Amino acid sequence: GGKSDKPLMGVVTPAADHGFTAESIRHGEAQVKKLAAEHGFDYRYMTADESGEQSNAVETILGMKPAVIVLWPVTGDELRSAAQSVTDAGVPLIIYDRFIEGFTPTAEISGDNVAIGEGAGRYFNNYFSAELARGRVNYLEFKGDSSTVPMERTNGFLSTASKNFNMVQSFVTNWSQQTSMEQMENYLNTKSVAEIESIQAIFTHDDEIVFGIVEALKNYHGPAKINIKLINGVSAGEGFMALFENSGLTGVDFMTYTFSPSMVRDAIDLGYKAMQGETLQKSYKIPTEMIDKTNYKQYMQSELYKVRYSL
Amino acid sequence: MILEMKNISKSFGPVKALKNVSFDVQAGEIHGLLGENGAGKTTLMNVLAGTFPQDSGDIVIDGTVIHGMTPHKSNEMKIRFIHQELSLCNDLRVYQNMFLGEEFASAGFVQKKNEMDRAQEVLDYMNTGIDAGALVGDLETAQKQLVEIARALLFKSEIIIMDEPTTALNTREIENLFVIMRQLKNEGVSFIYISHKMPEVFEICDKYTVLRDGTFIQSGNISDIDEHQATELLIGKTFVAANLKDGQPSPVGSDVLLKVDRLTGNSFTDVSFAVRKGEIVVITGLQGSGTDELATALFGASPIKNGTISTRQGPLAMKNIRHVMKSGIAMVPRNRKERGILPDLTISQNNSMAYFVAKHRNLFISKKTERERFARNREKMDIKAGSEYDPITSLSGGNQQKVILGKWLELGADVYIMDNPTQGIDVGSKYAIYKLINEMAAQGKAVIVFSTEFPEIYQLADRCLVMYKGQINTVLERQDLSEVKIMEYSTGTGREAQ
Amino acid sequence: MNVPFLKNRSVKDTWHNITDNYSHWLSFIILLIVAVIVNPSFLSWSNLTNQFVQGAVVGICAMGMSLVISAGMIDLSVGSSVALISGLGVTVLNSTGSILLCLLFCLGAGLIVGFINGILVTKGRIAPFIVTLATMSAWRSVINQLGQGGPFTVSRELYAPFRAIAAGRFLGIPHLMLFFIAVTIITAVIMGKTKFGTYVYAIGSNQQAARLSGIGVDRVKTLIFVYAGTLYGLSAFLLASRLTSIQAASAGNGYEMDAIAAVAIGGTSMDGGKGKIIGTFLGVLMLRIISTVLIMANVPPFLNGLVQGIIIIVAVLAQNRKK
Amino acid sequence: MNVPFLKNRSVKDTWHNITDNYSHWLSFIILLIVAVIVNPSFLSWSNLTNQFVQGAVVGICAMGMSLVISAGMIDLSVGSSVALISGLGVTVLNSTGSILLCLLFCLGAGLIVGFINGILVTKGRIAPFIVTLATMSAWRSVINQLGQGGPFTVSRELYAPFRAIAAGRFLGIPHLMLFFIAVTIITAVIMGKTKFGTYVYAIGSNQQAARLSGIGVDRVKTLIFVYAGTLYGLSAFLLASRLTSIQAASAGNGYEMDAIAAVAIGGTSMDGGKGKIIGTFLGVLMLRIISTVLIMANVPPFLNGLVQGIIIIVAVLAQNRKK
Ligand SMILES: Nc1ncnc2c1ncn2[C@@H]1O[C@H](COP(=O)(O)OP(=O)(O)OP(=O)(O)O)[C@@H](O)[C@H]1O
Ligand SMILES: Nc1ncnc2c1ncn2[C@@H]1O[C@H](COP(=O)(O)OP(=O)(O)OP(=O)(O)O)[C@@H](O)[C@H]1O
Ligand SMILES: [Mg+2]
Ligand SMILES: [Mg+2]
Repeated sequence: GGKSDKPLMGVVTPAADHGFTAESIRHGEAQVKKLAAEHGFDYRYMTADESGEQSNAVETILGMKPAVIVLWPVTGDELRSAAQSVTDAGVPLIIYDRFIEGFTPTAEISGDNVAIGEGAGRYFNNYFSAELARGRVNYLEFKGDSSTVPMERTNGFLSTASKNFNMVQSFVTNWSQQTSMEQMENYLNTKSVAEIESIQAIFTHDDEIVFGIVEALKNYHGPAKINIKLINGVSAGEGFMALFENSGLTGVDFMTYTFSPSMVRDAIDLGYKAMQGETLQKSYKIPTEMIDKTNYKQYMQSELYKVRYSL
Repeated sequence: MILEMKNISKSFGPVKALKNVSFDVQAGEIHGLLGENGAGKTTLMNVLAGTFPQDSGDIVIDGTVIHGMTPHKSNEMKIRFIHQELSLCNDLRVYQNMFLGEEFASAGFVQKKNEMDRAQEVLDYMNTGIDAGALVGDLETAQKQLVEIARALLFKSEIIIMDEPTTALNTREIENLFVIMRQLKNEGVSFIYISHKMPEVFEICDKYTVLRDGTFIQSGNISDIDEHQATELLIGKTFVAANLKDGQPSPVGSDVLLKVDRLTGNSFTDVSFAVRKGEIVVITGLQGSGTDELATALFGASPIKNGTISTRQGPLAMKNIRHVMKSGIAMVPRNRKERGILPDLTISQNNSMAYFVAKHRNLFISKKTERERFARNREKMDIKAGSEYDPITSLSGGNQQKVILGKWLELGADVYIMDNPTQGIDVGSKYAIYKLINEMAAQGKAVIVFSTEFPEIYQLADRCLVMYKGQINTVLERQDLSEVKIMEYSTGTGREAQ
Repeated sequence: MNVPFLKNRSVKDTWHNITDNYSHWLSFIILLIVAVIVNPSFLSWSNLTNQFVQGAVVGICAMGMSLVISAGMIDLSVGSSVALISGLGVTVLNSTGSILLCLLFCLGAGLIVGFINGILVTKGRIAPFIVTLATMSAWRSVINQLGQGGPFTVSRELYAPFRAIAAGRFLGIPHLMLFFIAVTIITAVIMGKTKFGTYVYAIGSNQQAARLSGIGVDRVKTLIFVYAGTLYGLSAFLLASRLTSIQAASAGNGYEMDAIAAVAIGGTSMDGGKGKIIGTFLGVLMLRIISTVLIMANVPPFLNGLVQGIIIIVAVLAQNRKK
Repeated sequence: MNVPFLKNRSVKDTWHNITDNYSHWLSFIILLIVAVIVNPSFLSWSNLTNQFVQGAVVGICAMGMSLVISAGMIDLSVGSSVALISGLGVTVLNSTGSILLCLLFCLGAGLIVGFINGILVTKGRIAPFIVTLATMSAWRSVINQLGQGGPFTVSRELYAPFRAIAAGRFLGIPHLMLFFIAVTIITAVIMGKTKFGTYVYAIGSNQQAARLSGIGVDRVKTLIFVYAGTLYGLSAFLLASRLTSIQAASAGNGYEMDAIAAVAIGGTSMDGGKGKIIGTFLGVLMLRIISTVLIMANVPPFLNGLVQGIIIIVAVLAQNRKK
């Protein structure tokens, strides 16, 4: 096809490497497609799993003279140079989910990862108030990976959680359910009964990680009594709702924060607004909500949940 | 089986390797296929065995035309092909190689014991002393060649093609082979025998066919011609062979260029000898006598447990091969395919490699110099090649060997170790190469030749060391050389008695 | 005088023979000792079986990879193939309600996936590296497209019986362990006792010689990929049962590297021609033991990779006897 | 009668010669045509230079990989080495404030990283696959540990001049393009015009024969890794300048596969012994063109991988002339 005269929106996101990114891509594409059809503009949607490649995609789209670019960086700072090329070219730039320190795009929009961590810390304090009063509470940490988002969640957690929480061991799961499952299985099969029984909570960065841990706990046939009382996730997806219904484990509570893949739609909407020449705020935070056994049924009736599973 | 090949043509790109060649073999005959290097012998046999298809012409077996020959099909038709270049799987055992493609199997399961027994039976029948369970990669070159031959004898065949089967073999092993060939011939098996060793051809063959430059020249009974006539037929001009050493003043000087003192390796012990300026020393022995490893050890390519090798500058540190080369020693290795050629590289690159390693000083390679370097060797040894930028694998076996020789001649070393240097080289060129080696000696170089071929030994040797079980059994001076003596000493005469 | 010398020799030869043929056992045992030192409870039955359970899914793929590598080829499409097949397998399971059909589907799909690799390599004359790089990329893309980012989750009614396949035990032995051992034995028999196995090694050792011996090289190569693909199918089935939910984007990620690493650490040469199935088996377990030791020793998570790298090098160095 | 026949023949031969020696050009041109059809503005100067800019960082690594593969080896540590060196390089830059020192550090670090691979391969007698698998894992781990999850970001004062290295132009030509072309030319000269280059091919072709020709096989192999490592260092330097911030966990992810793919698509045999530097150069550009075409044609994101896989297969099939 030749060149069209329609304005162009470029969207660049991470590639699908785990559930959250994959579902987000689907929402992002659906939204941009819908808006493009409704309002008669053209769009390019590109995913890449690494910053160099994302920079390439940004530059390629920039070469097509877009009216706006919506960028979800793999990691914020690494895209600074590419982002600067966009603003240097006078193209409005919406940045989603990550920040580029010291760089001001047209608008930023993100879920609030620090808030999620802080909220989890408070929830943990509350949940274990009795135990904390008595002494230390041991927990295991299962990280997503070593990028900024999980770091923000952990740092948020540490900033609010009681100093009596004692992290016994930390794992890097690369967001993989299978990895977290194997790590938990190994832990359960190699640690002493006393060690295993001392663990009361598990702090994680994602629902999928929780699924693996739950499977591992179900597979455990050893002599230790499992004293884990609370496991948290982030995302609040369908699978986690099923855990509230019936996790197959007794005496374990779950908690998660909404962090919907459909949030990327908001970023695309902002992109459209920028295309229309509307002035935007510099920064938008998409509120997140704590979900546990007390409110999950309500949540499943909410608009947020419905949009998430509308595709 | 009666085989006729009619008007076969085959080209490789611009090279016409075969032009309308016709050739036939009757049942129970041993048919010598003669020709210079690059005449098209191997190509003709490759067509027969289905390695690649002919461009035109027919293969007719017992009156029926065979279309679309493949290696598998030719195997099924009881045609066996012993390839000129070793083609064994080094990672497999001897018996597995022998049965490859035609296993004794039921429901896909290999009957290992049956195979081992049968393979061992053939190996023993041939008097090889090879264990059917050994890993082929651990065998010496001569043993590998014997395995290739044994492989052809495993099943009842009707035609056995032997493309230079004896290049690495000793007289005794060749005699063994001939005994077996004669027996099989009496049972109606036919052979196509390709060799550049005229005495062998005249000993074993009934018929001959001569090819020259891809064309058919002549066919007939071997009894109707003699060696000299045959040689002239295949080179297409008159040929005067004389003994190169007779009547020549000996150039042997008194300076010792290479001194080997109580050298011990994995398969040889306490080997001591010295080679003087202008001297050609031949070392010979049966497979298993340690000659294979001695050759590489002299060059720093096999581990030495004990002993020293010295040049005029004193004992060599044997740090690495390059240092040995820089000390003025060159080595033409045996087993061209495995140790000699760099198959993905061009003729020119192969030809220059040794020079690069030991002598090249400039930052860049000059195409012009490399071209001249090859032109020199091509002229010296009459190498049949198209462009020097063709891959070396496009050459016939003998021509590849000449390139390898040329590669080492370019080094201008003081001491030459030549391990089976004329493997696969045709009669005319061999003579030229013997002349070359004698000239090198006359120019003051020291030459050590590892050889098992008596005529070659006789053309070259000032002295001959005969190895037996890893030790020097005897040293024969030129005047004492005879085939019988060499054979006696290499089979242990004078040793077992002690 | 000769006799002691000879005796000496034969002792030395035997030792050489052992270190040569059983070198993978050597590094395996060293690792095992390290593991036990780090934590004596490593040797508990529950932990030992757990090593097999965790190794099974990748381990079954590694058996297929052994053939591929022994023939001098490579397969990068493992992880994507597993993701594709298990995602589709869950769909088949949910829609038919039959575990048997799901299993048959997985095996059949694996066979087809392998066949496609094989045909492209043999008929297309494209290097296995490129072919499987392309199919790696293609299958991941297909399953992502089909899943549209969402997971493939086993429906609630089928959850318990389907999960029991991977989670269950037979006479106290986990099913996954049995599957893994069975596949190992079958593969070892194929490679050690059949014509086909010999051909695989022959092709890896000297393809031209194999061809000249009348072996249908293309056919054998295709069969190798088909066998490997079928094992990926089995592996996909077991993975689905183990996770009961397959995330298209990440399932099976990195399996090819794990499988190749297991084969290589098990002493199979990457150049083809030689390889021991039992070596691959031990290689899979060694990788598992390394992971377990990292957890037992509470190595800081960011340093896991460094320690893992060092252990791999040391384990392989231990195999390389001095020449 | 003979003359027209001969003419015919030589035309055929010439054609064979072309398709044989220039087959990588063939698929390159086909791809270019596809790109132009998808979007005629592909041929604009800005877009063309952009292909080089985008290919440069991986492309420079691919030049090193060309040598490694031509010698019959492999290097999986590319991405992690780049991440390690560029992370540390940024630290050096920030603490010294000198771009030159940063460059020298990157080159030196690359040299050392390559040397470690080389020594382990040659003195340790470990297969390159395993060695570089281990170093891949180790370097990533080291830089993660040093960064503790955070990025290495160029300090504010140095940002503008440092970014200008990768972002700048000289006479209208982007610096990255110049770097890429320069490294290609140097590598092509080394491989085509020096004895070292000949040694590399010789080792890849027949290691035993190479050794018996006096080539110091271990020494050459080590040098190959050192050369490759130094190029990874250069590449890391340019990446740091291009991104101005290095995320330890993800920087350089997958570069090894891209580099290997470029080499393979460029017509270098994975078995070693042959290879054309210009082929790798075109291979890098082909991968770029494929990505660009995917964007231009607005292929649905989940289907990118499928389309990419198919294009790779077709491009390589186009190279394989019928025999
Ligand atoms: N694969 C090939 N590609 C190109 N040319 C080839 C190829 N194989 C053989 N030739 C050419 O065909 C001609 C015949 O070669 P062939 O190998 O049949 O000779 P030969 O009679 O067996 O010689 P020798 O005695 O040296 O083995 C030679 O000119 C050779 O260069
Ligand atoms: N054995 C070898 N294999 C490959 N390359 C080599 C070898 N030896 C040297 N080179 C390369 O060629 C260059 C030139 O070598 P040169 O002949 O000058 O070395 P040299 O000074 O004789 O070496 P040495 O001091 O080790 O004897 C060396 O610096 C090295 O880069
Ligand atoms: Mg021949
Ligand atoms: Mg020097």
